[in-house]
Amino acid sequence: MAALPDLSVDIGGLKLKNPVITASGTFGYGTELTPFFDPSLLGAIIVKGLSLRAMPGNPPPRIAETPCGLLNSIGFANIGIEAFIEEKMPLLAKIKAPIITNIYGHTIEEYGEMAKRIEKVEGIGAVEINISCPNVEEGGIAFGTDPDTAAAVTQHVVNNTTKPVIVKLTPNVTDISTIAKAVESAGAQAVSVTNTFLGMAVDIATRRPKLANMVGGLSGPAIKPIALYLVHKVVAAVRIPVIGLGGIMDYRDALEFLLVGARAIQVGTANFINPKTAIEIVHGLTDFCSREKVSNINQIIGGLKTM
Amino acid sequence: MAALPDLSVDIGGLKLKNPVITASGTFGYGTELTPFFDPSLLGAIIVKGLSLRAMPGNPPPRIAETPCGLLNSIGFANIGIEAFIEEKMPLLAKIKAPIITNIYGHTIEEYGEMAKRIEKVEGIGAVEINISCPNVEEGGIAFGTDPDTAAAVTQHVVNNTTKPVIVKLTPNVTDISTIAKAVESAGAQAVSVTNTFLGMAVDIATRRPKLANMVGGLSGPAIKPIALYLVHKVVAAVRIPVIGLGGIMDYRDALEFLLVGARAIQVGTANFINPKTAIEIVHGLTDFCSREKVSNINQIIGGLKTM
Amino acid sequence: MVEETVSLECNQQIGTNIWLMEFRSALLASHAKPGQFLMVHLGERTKDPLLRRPFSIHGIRDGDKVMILYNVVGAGTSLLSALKEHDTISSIGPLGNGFTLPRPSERAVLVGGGIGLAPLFFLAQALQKDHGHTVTVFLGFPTSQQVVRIQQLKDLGVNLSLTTEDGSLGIKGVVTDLLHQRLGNKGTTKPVIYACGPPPMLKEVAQKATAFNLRSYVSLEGYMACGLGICLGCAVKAAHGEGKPYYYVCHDGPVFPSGMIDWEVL
Amino acid sequence: MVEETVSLECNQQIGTNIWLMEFRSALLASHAKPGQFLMVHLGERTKDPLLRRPFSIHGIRDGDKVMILYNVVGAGTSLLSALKEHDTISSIGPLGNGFTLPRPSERAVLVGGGIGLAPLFFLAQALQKDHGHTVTVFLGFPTSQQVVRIQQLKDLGVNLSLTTEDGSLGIKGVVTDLLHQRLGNKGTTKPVIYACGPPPMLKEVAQKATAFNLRSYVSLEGYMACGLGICLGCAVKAAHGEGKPYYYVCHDGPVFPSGMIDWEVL
Ligand SMILES: Cc1cc2nc3c(=O)[nH]c(=O)nc-3n(C[C@H](O)[C@H](O)[C@H](O)COP(=O)(O)OP(=O)(O)OC[C@H]3O[C@@H](n4cnc5c(N)ncnc54)[C@H](O)[C@@H]3O)c2cc1C
Ligand SMILES: Cc1cc2nc3c(=O)[nH]c(=O)nc-3n(C[C@H](O)[C@H](O)[C@H](O)COP(=O)(O)OP(=O)(O)OC[C@H]3O[C@@H](n4cnc5c(N)ncnc54)[C@H](O)[C@@H]3O)c2cc1C
Ligand SMILES: Cc1cc2nc3c(=O)[nH]c(=O)nc-3n(C[C@H](O)[C@H](O)[C@H](O)COP(=O)(O)O)c2cc1C
Ligand SMILES: Cc1cc2nc3c(=O)[nH]c(=O)nc-3n(C[C@H](O)[C@H](O)[C@H](O)COP(=O)(O)O)c2cc1C
Ligand code: FES
Ligand code: FES
Repeated sequence: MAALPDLSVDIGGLKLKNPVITASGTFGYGTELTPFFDPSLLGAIIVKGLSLRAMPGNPPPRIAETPCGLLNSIGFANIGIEAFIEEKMPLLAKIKAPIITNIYGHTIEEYGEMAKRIEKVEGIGAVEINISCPNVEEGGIAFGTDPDTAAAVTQHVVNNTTKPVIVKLTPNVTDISTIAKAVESAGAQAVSVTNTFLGMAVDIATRRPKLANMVGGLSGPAIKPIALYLVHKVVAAVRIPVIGLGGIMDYRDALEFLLVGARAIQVGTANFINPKTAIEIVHGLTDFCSREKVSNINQIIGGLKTM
Repeated sequence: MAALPDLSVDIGGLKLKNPVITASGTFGYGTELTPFFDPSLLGAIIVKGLSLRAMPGNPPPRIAETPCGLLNSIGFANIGIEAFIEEKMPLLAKIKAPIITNIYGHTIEEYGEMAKRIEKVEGIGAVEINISCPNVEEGGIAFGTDPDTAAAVTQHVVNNTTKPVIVKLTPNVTDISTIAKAVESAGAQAVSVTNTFLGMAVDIATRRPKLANMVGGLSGPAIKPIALYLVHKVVAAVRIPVIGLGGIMDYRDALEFLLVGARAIQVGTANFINPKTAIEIVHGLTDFCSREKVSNINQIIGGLKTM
Repeated sequence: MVEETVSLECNQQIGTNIWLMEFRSALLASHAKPGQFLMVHLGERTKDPLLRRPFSIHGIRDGDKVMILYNVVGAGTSLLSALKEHDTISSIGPLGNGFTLPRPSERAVLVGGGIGLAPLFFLAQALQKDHGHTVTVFLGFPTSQQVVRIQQLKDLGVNLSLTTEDGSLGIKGVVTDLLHQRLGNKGTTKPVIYACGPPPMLKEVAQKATAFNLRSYVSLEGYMACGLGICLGCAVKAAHGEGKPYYYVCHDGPVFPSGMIDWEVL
Repeated sequence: MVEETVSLECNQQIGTNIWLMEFRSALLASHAKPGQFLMVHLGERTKDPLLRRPFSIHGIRDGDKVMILYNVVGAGTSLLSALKEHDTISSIGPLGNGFTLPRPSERAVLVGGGIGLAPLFFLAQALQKDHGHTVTVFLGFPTSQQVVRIQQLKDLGVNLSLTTEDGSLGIKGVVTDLLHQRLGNKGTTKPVIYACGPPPMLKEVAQKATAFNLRSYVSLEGYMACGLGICLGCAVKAAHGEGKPYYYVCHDGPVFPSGMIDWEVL
């Protein structure tokens, strides 16, 4: 029997046994889907976005379906970083895959504060900074649309942790390359591309927005072609690894992102529809590599033929 | 029998008998779909985008399907403004709905040149300026992402025509309001929101982009929630009428755009799937207004309830 | 909670826009509790509609046949209604908490509005068969064409009363009228109320329960992306003093003691 | 060209991934020409896949039954294959130009690769029934499981030869081998060639036609959004000297004299 293909990748010093990561806000606090598969088999797990203090989230309706897409305005409902460390980490620490915390601050200082608290926690492999959440009034997306602010947030987090720092970019900008370069210069070890697109939907029967918050973030297969283009663009702009996401539903979608140069991928909305998506992508990539005689996944990454 | 609801709207001085317009590049040169319905019944018809000289378009494949979406890189294949005026206008002039030409220039001067030629042509009700075509190397989208350039193009066209000038905006920007305000100040009588989103797709079997041009423009239902949000945003930013489009497939989708404040809507990709879409939307809006006892469509426009 | 691919034994229209689906699942039949629900996938061949759809378990038949009673209201349920015998679907369940059954001494009054009948049938099955309770069922429908599953309910041996809004069958009115009347009857013992239906109906039930100081359980709907507690989409506002701002229908419900919910904003 | 909603009379698997669909349309049966195609909608219940799918008219049966022969290759054809008898679909057609029939004195050689057989059957029907031509049909398939519709072709009275790449049926090899052999036969009169199949096969046919100075017509595929000439998606590069850079498969084709196409880039 031929040896299994090597799927391991390196994200800014963080070693993943495979390039499949669960996206923040779509995998709960990491252990909810264990009835379906063992999360230790994944490359990494990014938990629900955390803020310094617990946040209640937005009033319902918080979600609306659109063609091949999902609008959400969860509004960063979370238990807060302290409760997370105390209540959730003990269980998560048992998972044999790196845990990545996704953090969101109302101010630059809050980001730094959170990085500091996480710094001491064992089992947390990296920090993903969310400067692109469309669902909160202050901060969030505003930090992500301006290169200088994005760099400042990044720098502040980098100064407060020794863990690899991943910056999650917003797609709602004219030129994502500029933002990507700015956070690279500020010390980010990787970028995640992309967070959700601003969107809305209207219920014509009631003549009201379908989301109580009016505006939400669009995710799911609908956004895949745009996300893929943005990943392609950022890969060309920076040297740090790019983690691709947006509408990935199966290993074929994952391969599209890897081919354009994503070093790893995240599975978001798909977890809701098929909770086994992430593990099935791991298996699908393994089978694909075996079939195509690819011994190492790095031979696929960036392997798009363009001539 | 109750009187039929009044669906007529006014777009910067151009009177439309109803708010349903066919989008540029998706309705040919205006007469191809007459086997399916009489185009005179529509609010207006926007013809295939025209350039000063004929353009061959991009090599195939030019289209690729994505989840609920269509990527195209037609590359502005068109017969050129002169051939259009000579060969197509005589037939088009018989249609009892305003014809709107969609023009695209490689330089600011070319836009002005085209506006001049159109100025004298009877039957052309307005000019839509495309500063947002993602499928050509020069000009196109570059004009649409910078407020000053967008304003300069607009001004130049306005100076060269007495017909209403509609500027078609690109969604690929951080803040579409700024661009909308800039073209409003430069004299645009209306804006169309939105053109396609930059996107790509990869064929994992060949490891090549699915489009020969690599990057294309995404249209169809997938983009509807984003387009709707952008329309909402632009409506809040400018006083001139906003024409909404992006993924409209039926009268319900059209109503969503009207409710957020679009004065009229355009039907694009849907024409390919159901060539009768535009006329069915006219009928659907008529029935809706009758059912809901709305005597004038202007009572619907901007009627979103938000409290 | 498991994901199963099941093959349809039957999928039939039984009323105006109302369908009954049946498939075999030994696991659900033996483990599911009344009030629990399933997340049903709409088929592998399309990504639109994208999300699974939540449906209550309507009942168990012939040992291992699971029933879903559903209203065709949009694209998802329309796709479901097009499925034929032997077509397969993926279902995740059983999910949620289910109804808290009454104590042996207590009487149960089940109040259903329209498709709200769905989980109540299963509850009636459990109460009659396994526990021998005296069960009263009040059902309300807009019109007689939507009145379904009545004979099957009667066969369970429950006391059944019906309303239709247009008076085309049963008593003319809404189902809460029946509840009001029943609670007005001085003589009878205090029942536990179990309700499922549109929010305004549930709100009225909740108010009645408070007014008469009764225990009452309501089964709520909510927009769900996952049904698994991971998206935080299905929030409902908790009543003041509950110590948390929101409950999550899929995880904390779908059945709630009516006092837990803030009815002002529902 | 009309849009019709038709009800399926039959939709059956007849080979590995190959299905035959049949519906009644008096209009298509009386107006369609061999080589023309239809744009088939995949159903009102979903928007994914989004676009209609182009299919050649495979033939006409029993007066007014229209046949489509199709390969299940992706999401769209998979959805089609799930349709059952009496399900309805919307079809737009007939579209495109169709094959130019040979003059009465001419012999026709039809060359089909795999599912390229689809339009050739209709052509053979027309040539045999309406015109009494001598028709030779060469078909090539990867393997015997994909060889379909052979008896029906034979029943038309054509001269039929088969290849399979693995030699599991007919002659081992590819279909252009048969053409090569036939053209090598000095004695016979020059035929007109009609071909449909994968691009490399068509390219070889085109080269043979040039080499032997024969008229040849190829039916091309292309990615189509509309099939109606309005999207300009289905471009194929025109041969040098054609006076235009691109032809459009739906509007100028799908059948082209092979000399019109730039085979270098196909
Ligand atoms: C726990 C739970 C159990 C349920 N059990 C049943 C059942 O047994 N039988 C049954 O027929 N239905 C049940 N429902 C409702 C059912 O899930 C929806 O009717 C269905 O998802 C609609 O899908 P659709 O695509 O056909 O409609 P859509 O096109 O999604 O929507 C059509 C209309 O229904 C409304 N709607 C859709 N989903 C919901 C929702 N989750 N909550 C409130 N309004 C909604 C929409 O706003 C819209 O007006 C249940 C819902 C929940 C949350
Ligand atoms: C004029 C014309 C006539 C046709 N007649 C027939 C016919 O009679 N029988 C038949 O089986 N097929 C025919 N086809 C091809 C058929 O349209 C495609 O196979 C079908 O659209 C695939 O849809 P899908 O969603 O299943 O596959 P997709 O998921 O869309 O694609 C699956 C694979 O097929 C390729 N593909 C899809 N569409 C095309 C296309 N238009 N051209 C080239 N490659 C494509 C894709 O690149 C992909 O590799 C015809 C095409 C044209 C243009
Ligand atoms: C319900 C929901 C909640 C989300 N919460 C977060 C979050 O807390 N932090 C974050 O960075 N991204 C969040 N996201 C964005 C996802 O992580 C991801 O970037 C996005 O959904 C695109 O990927 P997808 O199309 O695969 O879902 C959320 C997305 C959804 C749908
Ligand atoms: C095949 C195709 C060709 C197009 N050509 C043009 C064009 O020439 N000029 C233009 O301004 N927009 C063009 N567009 C964009 C559409 O007019 C429209 O803005 C876009 O498709 C979004 O609307 P939709 O989702 O309804 O299609 C084209 C779109 C498609 C799909
Ligand atoms: S539906 Fe996702 S948390 Fe309840
Ligand atoms: S498919 Fe649209 S022009 Fe040919």
